Amino acid sequence: MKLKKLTGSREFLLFIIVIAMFAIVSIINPAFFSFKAVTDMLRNNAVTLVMALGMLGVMLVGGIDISITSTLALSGMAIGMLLKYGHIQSTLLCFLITMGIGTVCGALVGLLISRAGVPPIIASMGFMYIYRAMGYLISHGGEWASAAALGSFKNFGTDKLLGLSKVIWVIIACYVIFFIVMKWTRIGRQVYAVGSNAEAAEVSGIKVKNIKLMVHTVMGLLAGLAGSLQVAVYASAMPNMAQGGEMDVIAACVIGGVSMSGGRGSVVGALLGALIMAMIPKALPLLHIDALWQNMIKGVMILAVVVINVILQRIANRNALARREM
Amino acid sequence: MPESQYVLELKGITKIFPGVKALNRVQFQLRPGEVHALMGENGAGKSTFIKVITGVHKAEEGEMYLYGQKVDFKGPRDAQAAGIAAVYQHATSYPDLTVAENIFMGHEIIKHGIIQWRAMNEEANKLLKRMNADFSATAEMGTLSVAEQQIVEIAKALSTNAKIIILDEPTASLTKRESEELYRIVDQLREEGVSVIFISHRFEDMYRLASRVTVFRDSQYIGTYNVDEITNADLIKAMVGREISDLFPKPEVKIGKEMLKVEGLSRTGFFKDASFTVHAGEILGFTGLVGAGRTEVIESVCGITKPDAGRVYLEGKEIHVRKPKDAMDLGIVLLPEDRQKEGLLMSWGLGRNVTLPIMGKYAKGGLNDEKKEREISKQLLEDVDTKAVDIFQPASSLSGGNQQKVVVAKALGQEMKVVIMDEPTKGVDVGAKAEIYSIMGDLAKQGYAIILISSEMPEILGMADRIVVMCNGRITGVLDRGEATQEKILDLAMEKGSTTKGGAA
Amino acid sequence: MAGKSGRSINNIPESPIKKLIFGWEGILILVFVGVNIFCKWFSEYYNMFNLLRQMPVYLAEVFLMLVMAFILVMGEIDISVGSTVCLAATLACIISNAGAPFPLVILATLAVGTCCGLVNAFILTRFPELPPMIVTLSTQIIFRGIAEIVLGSGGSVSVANTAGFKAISGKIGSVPYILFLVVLLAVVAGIILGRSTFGRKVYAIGTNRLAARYSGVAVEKIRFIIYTLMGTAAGLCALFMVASSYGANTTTGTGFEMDAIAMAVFGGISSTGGKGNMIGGFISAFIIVCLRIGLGQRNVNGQVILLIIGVLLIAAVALPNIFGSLRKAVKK
Amino acid sequence: MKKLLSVLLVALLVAGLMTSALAGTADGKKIALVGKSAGNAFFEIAAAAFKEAGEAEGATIDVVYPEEATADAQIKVLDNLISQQPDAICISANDFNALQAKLEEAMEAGIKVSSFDSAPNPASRQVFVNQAGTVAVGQALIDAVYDLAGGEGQWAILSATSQASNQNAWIAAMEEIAKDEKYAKLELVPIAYGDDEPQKSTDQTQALLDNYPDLKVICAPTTVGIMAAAKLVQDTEGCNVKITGLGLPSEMLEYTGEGKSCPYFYLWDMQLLGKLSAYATIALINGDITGAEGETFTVEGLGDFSITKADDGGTEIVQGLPLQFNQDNIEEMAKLY
Repeated sequence: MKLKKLTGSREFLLFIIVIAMFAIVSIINPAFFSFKAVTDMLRNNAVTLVMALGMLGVMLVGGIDISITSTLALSGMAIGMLLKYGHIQSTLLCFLITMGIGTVCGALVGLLISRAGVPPIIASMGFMYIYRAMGYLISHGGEWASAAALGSFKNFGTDKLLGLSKVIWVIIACYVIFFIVMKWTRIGRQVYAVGSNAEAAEVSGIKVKNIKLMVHTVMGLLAGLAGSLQVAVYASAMPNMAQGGEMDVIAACVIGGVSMSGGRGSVVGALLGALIMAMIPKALPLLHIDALWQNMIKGVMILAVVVINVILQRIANRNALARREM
Repeated sequence: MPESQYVLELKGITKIFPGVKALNRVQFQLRPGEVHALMGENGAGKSTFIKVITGVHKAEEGEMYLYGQKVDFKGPRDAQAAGIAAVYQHATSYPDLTVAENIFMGHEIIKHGIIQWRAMNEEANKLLKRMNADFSATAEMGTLSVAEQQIVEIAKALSTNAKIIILDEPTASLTKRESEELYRIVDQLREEGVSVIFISHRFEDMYRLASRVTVFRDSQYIGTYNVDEITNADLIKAMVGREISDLFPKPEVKIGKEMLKVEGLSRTGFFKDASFTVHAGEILGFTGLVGAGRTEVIESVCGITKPDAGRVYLEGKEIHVRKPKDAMDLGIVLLPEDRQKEGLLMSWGLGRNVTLPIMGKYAKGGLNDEKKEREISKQLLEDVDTKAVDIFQPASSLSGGNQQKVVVAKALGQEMKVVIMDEPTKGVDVGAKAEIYSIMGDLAKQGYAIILISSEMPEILGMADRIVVMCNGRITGVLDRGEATQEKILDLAMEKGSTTKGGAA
Repeated sequence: MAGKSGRSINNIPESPIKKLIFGWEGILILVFVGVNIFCKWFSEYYNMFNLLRQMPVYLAEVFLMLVMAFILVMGEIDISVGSTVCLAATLACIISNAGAPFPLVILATLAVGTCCGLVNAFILTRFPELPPMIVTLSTQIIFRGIAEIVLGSGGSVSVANTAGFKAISGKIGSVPYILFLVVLLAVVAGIILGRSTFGRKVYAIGTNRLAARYSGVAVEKIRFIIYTLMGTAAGLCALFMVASSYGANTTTGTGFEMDAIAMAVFGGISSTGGKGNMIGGFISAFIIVCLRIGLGQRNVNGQVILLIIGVLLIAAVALPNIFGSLRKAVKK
Repeated sequence: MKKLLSVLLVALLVAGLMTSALAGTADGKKIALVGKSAGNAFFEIAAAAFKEAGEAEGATIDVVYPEEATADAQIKVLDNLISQQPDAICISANDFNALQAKLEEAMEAGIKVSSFDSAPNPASRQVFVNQAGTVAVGQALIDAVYDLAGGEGQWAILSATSQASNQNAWIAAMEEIAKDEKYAKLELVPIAYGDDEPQKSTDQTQALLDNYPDLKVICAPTTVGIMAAAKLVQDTEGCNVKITGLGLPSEMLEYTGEGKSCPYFYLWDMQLLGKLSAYATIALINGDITGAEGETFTVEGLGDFSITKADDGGTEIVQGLPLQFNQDNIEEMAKLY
């Protein structure tokens, strides 16, 4: 019974896809089948992986946030400039600053959505412009902070702890915390409750507005964290970094089975979705597909995944109906 | 302070919504271990009152005493903590979560901040067993039937160890047999010393369960009566403010030619091999347990869903209905079951609601003739005697009964041959019910063929010329008005395997 | 069976002009006037001549807003339009360079856009359970992806024979053709949305899709038509984009979907569906265009202009809600 | 709370409106310098030098950036500039052909059009200040590849976007030169595009390393690309691929020198480029030059420059040869730019 439930789940299907993609790519190019290749991939996609968690929370309450990469750029640029002009040196402080800025940015979006009743797409679109512009403004209209300016902070991107990159430890920590919070704590279940039926949640004493504010604030926090990771991993901060990356994050969640209308989705799903998104650009060049074709194939794959999912769901429904006794 | 004889007492409660006084100095007393019915027409303020008790709304005036102590709830959590639990009219479930989670939402079993899933599932299964439910606590809520969800809601109330449980129209979407199950559970609760407040439109519920009844009308308190001392007529008078002499004005109509004929209609998983006919001037009743497939058959006839097999004839000619519009063009008009979700656009003005299906008929070159639209909608709304100020007010501002009248008006505007009414009196107060029956009778007199889908036995017996009974996706019998009795219908509705499976799908 | 009580229900509407003035449109007109006064004060170059000269590049995006309004009223969204513009513009250049006569180029460009719209329309109506956001997100990547493949490693193409494109960017006096076209199409779109039975059905879909379907509205047919037209509008936009640069490249049309959505939403067309009208969208489009030109003429940083638009957008949606709840609080 | 929010919004709006650089009234010559996009450190350096040189000559310089690094956005900027009627526009183009209509309109309106860094097509400009001859850059880069690869083996190009006109010109030049007998043993694998984004550039470099285990050299003629590639290779243990290309010394400081991933790379004197462009533009305004082939003009302290025919058929002023940055000079140069 339990096994059947597991194999029938969306996550299991995604897991198979991830394994299959990994296997195919590894067969064609054995170089990919290595610990290093996998950790490199994770490190290079740290930003998407981390933000997918925040987006999971936002989408679970039926929202969406397209301002995240602007938040990332603003917070990343802030520490970039602070480091460049020697105001700070501490790596920990950098992380705290980006997360602080991110939290404020996210909270503003959340306030607008939960308190002023602005639709999430519109609120986050407005802030997408605003935060990006603020990123430019604090960079004195477009300065970069490059490797040399970042001092010891950039070592965070390359340092290892117990044989694993620190960046990957951050990802693991985020996923473990989220997994526990979403599955085993009241607040996590309240997020699901709000997404599943906001009206009912209100009646059973859940402060729906606060939950919405919270998920956006957490989203901001993670976007800020991603700002630190982006600057550390690529050892550079520029005001236009990660522009358009929010769509990758949303796509990762959707592929991972997070419903856009709320209530459905899991941390494992978000992880697998983000991994698939990470593997597509990784796999295509390995398969010797011309760089020009990458975007189209990526789009077709996203579309295929969602369409196939709908078709499978329909078949499952039909079979369930056919089994019904009459 | 002397020990109060009431577990719950409310005095002089006034609740104001923008522009409306929803409650005007109402009072209420609940004795320990009693089942107390709360009755009144739709819009009388019952639901608002319940929400004041449970802390969802805050009253502008008035006091509330719990076991003689004055209380002031800041929110639903306070009420919950004080041992008050409510089961609301519209199921307040989380379709994406499991049964156990639905039951324990807000008071999960938690140790060191971690939810104890195993303990919660066990506890939930115990509660479900207590109510004879045959589904597991790990089932997903969205996959359960309405009746099963209702059981979960009650389990949820029980799980808080509530001393006062409020049931807001619990039987509205339940079949007779499921209602019986509910009565049993409520009896059990009373024996356990729980006080129950019970809101219902069904007199049957009240007689069967309650010892006292409180009536509200037009946001005001009318009175509290002992159930065995008040007559039916007096109670109706208290609720409506007037007497209703004839609830079922079934006119004598000469049955005409065959209008609609359905042959072997099937849709996998919903119904199989449905065949029936309806004639001009005839009211054909459709009944059965919830989930028996009544609505589904009709929806396939109307093009809402696609049947897998079968033929449909209108006035002898085979028709192929692919979408709702096809059915409407042919004169088959459906008044859907769920007014708020399917019948009306709640934020739209009444006029526009009424003309939505017909505006193409008087449009000029694709453009709306708004003047004509206003005239037509005014006429239609007045025809069904809608209580409304103007045709621009939103449908959401009307009471349930008046909303249903707007749905009827919307149908009347169309060129009808066959009218299908799916639970037209669900959640409608007594006064409006009578008006809807009278309209139904008028339509039959005018020679329309009418299909009436209903779970309410008196309604079906009172209005239908013939009664089609469905069970588990199949038509199990057709009874003539003369031969039909409550027992015969129940026999047919619970044939075969359905007695073992709770509520079917 | 006339009403037994003989109760009469009022059916005389409020004056539409009063509604317009005291509604959101009235505020928008004030804002429009205000923005123009501000721009005049802010920029010494802000005058009718320069305004008309600079307008065409922005006006191309207004075509998108006209159909996007329908999509938003339905409570849906299409974020693939920018990419559709890119693909249509690219193919327009290639077709033109292949020696096709200009009328054929126009038709072909519109056809390419329409085809892209058809793809969206087909997927969305065939699988109505899919959210438009995610479908159009994937087609956004796909359409631009195709354009990238077609453009090859150079990444851009320019038209050899510019005569036709020069012609459509012509003027009558100092008024560019495109302004006439925008106004004409806006009137047509406004009448369809506001006055026709089709438009009424679009509102019905946006208000309550299920009830609309039960009321005989062919929901999927209407969605199909609108998403297809969205593609056609993108084709039209592409044509004028090519006319402004005599070419296309892989970045043509980036962010146009957001611009179009911003214009519509600022104009009071709610992205949650069922609300707003074309008049609001049209005025707000011109507010944004005037503001951009006025600020741009004094070399205000492009990012700052986007920041201001972001603030305006949020304010336009949030302030009415905030005032509404304040008013409620005061009443209490 | 809500009040606070609305006050905040209004304050933001007002602040936004005030941040425009209120340029002084144009008594002297007015020149607008149009960049590819804001946030390009490479361009900032040249722009600063341009501004300094121009202002020293009594001209007013407005540096203007489009909202995005696209031709469409530059067209809007040009529209604004035409309204302002400056004496000259100096532009670094996002697209070779796309600006033709607008720049022609500007020239018809009497505005001189010069360009630098990345040229619009010949019909859209009067003169182009070329940082270094395209062929010279191509030659320097291919020689670097030849040197670092040891004369034979696979090499790759990591470019910016596929439509960047200067990138494509250099790549074309390299490919042309590589046809020579001398470079016959070098094998170029398909070109990768990093879109000037760190993540994509890193991914693309990784893919190159994975796909071509025998790869010896990656040449990235773009600042973001070379930085991402150099970082990745340097962080990858046991990777012997060498990086070269075009980059900014301040950004490459960490990766340049012996034992690091990038032994040496090239760039030109960005400050000189800005300065020369300013003088050329002023010369255009003054009528000292018209942009015709064969004209010469003198810049005090820099010497004489002549206008020559460019590869694209237009005219250009070639600034000089590319500079090499290596172990010896990187520290010092990084302080400059």
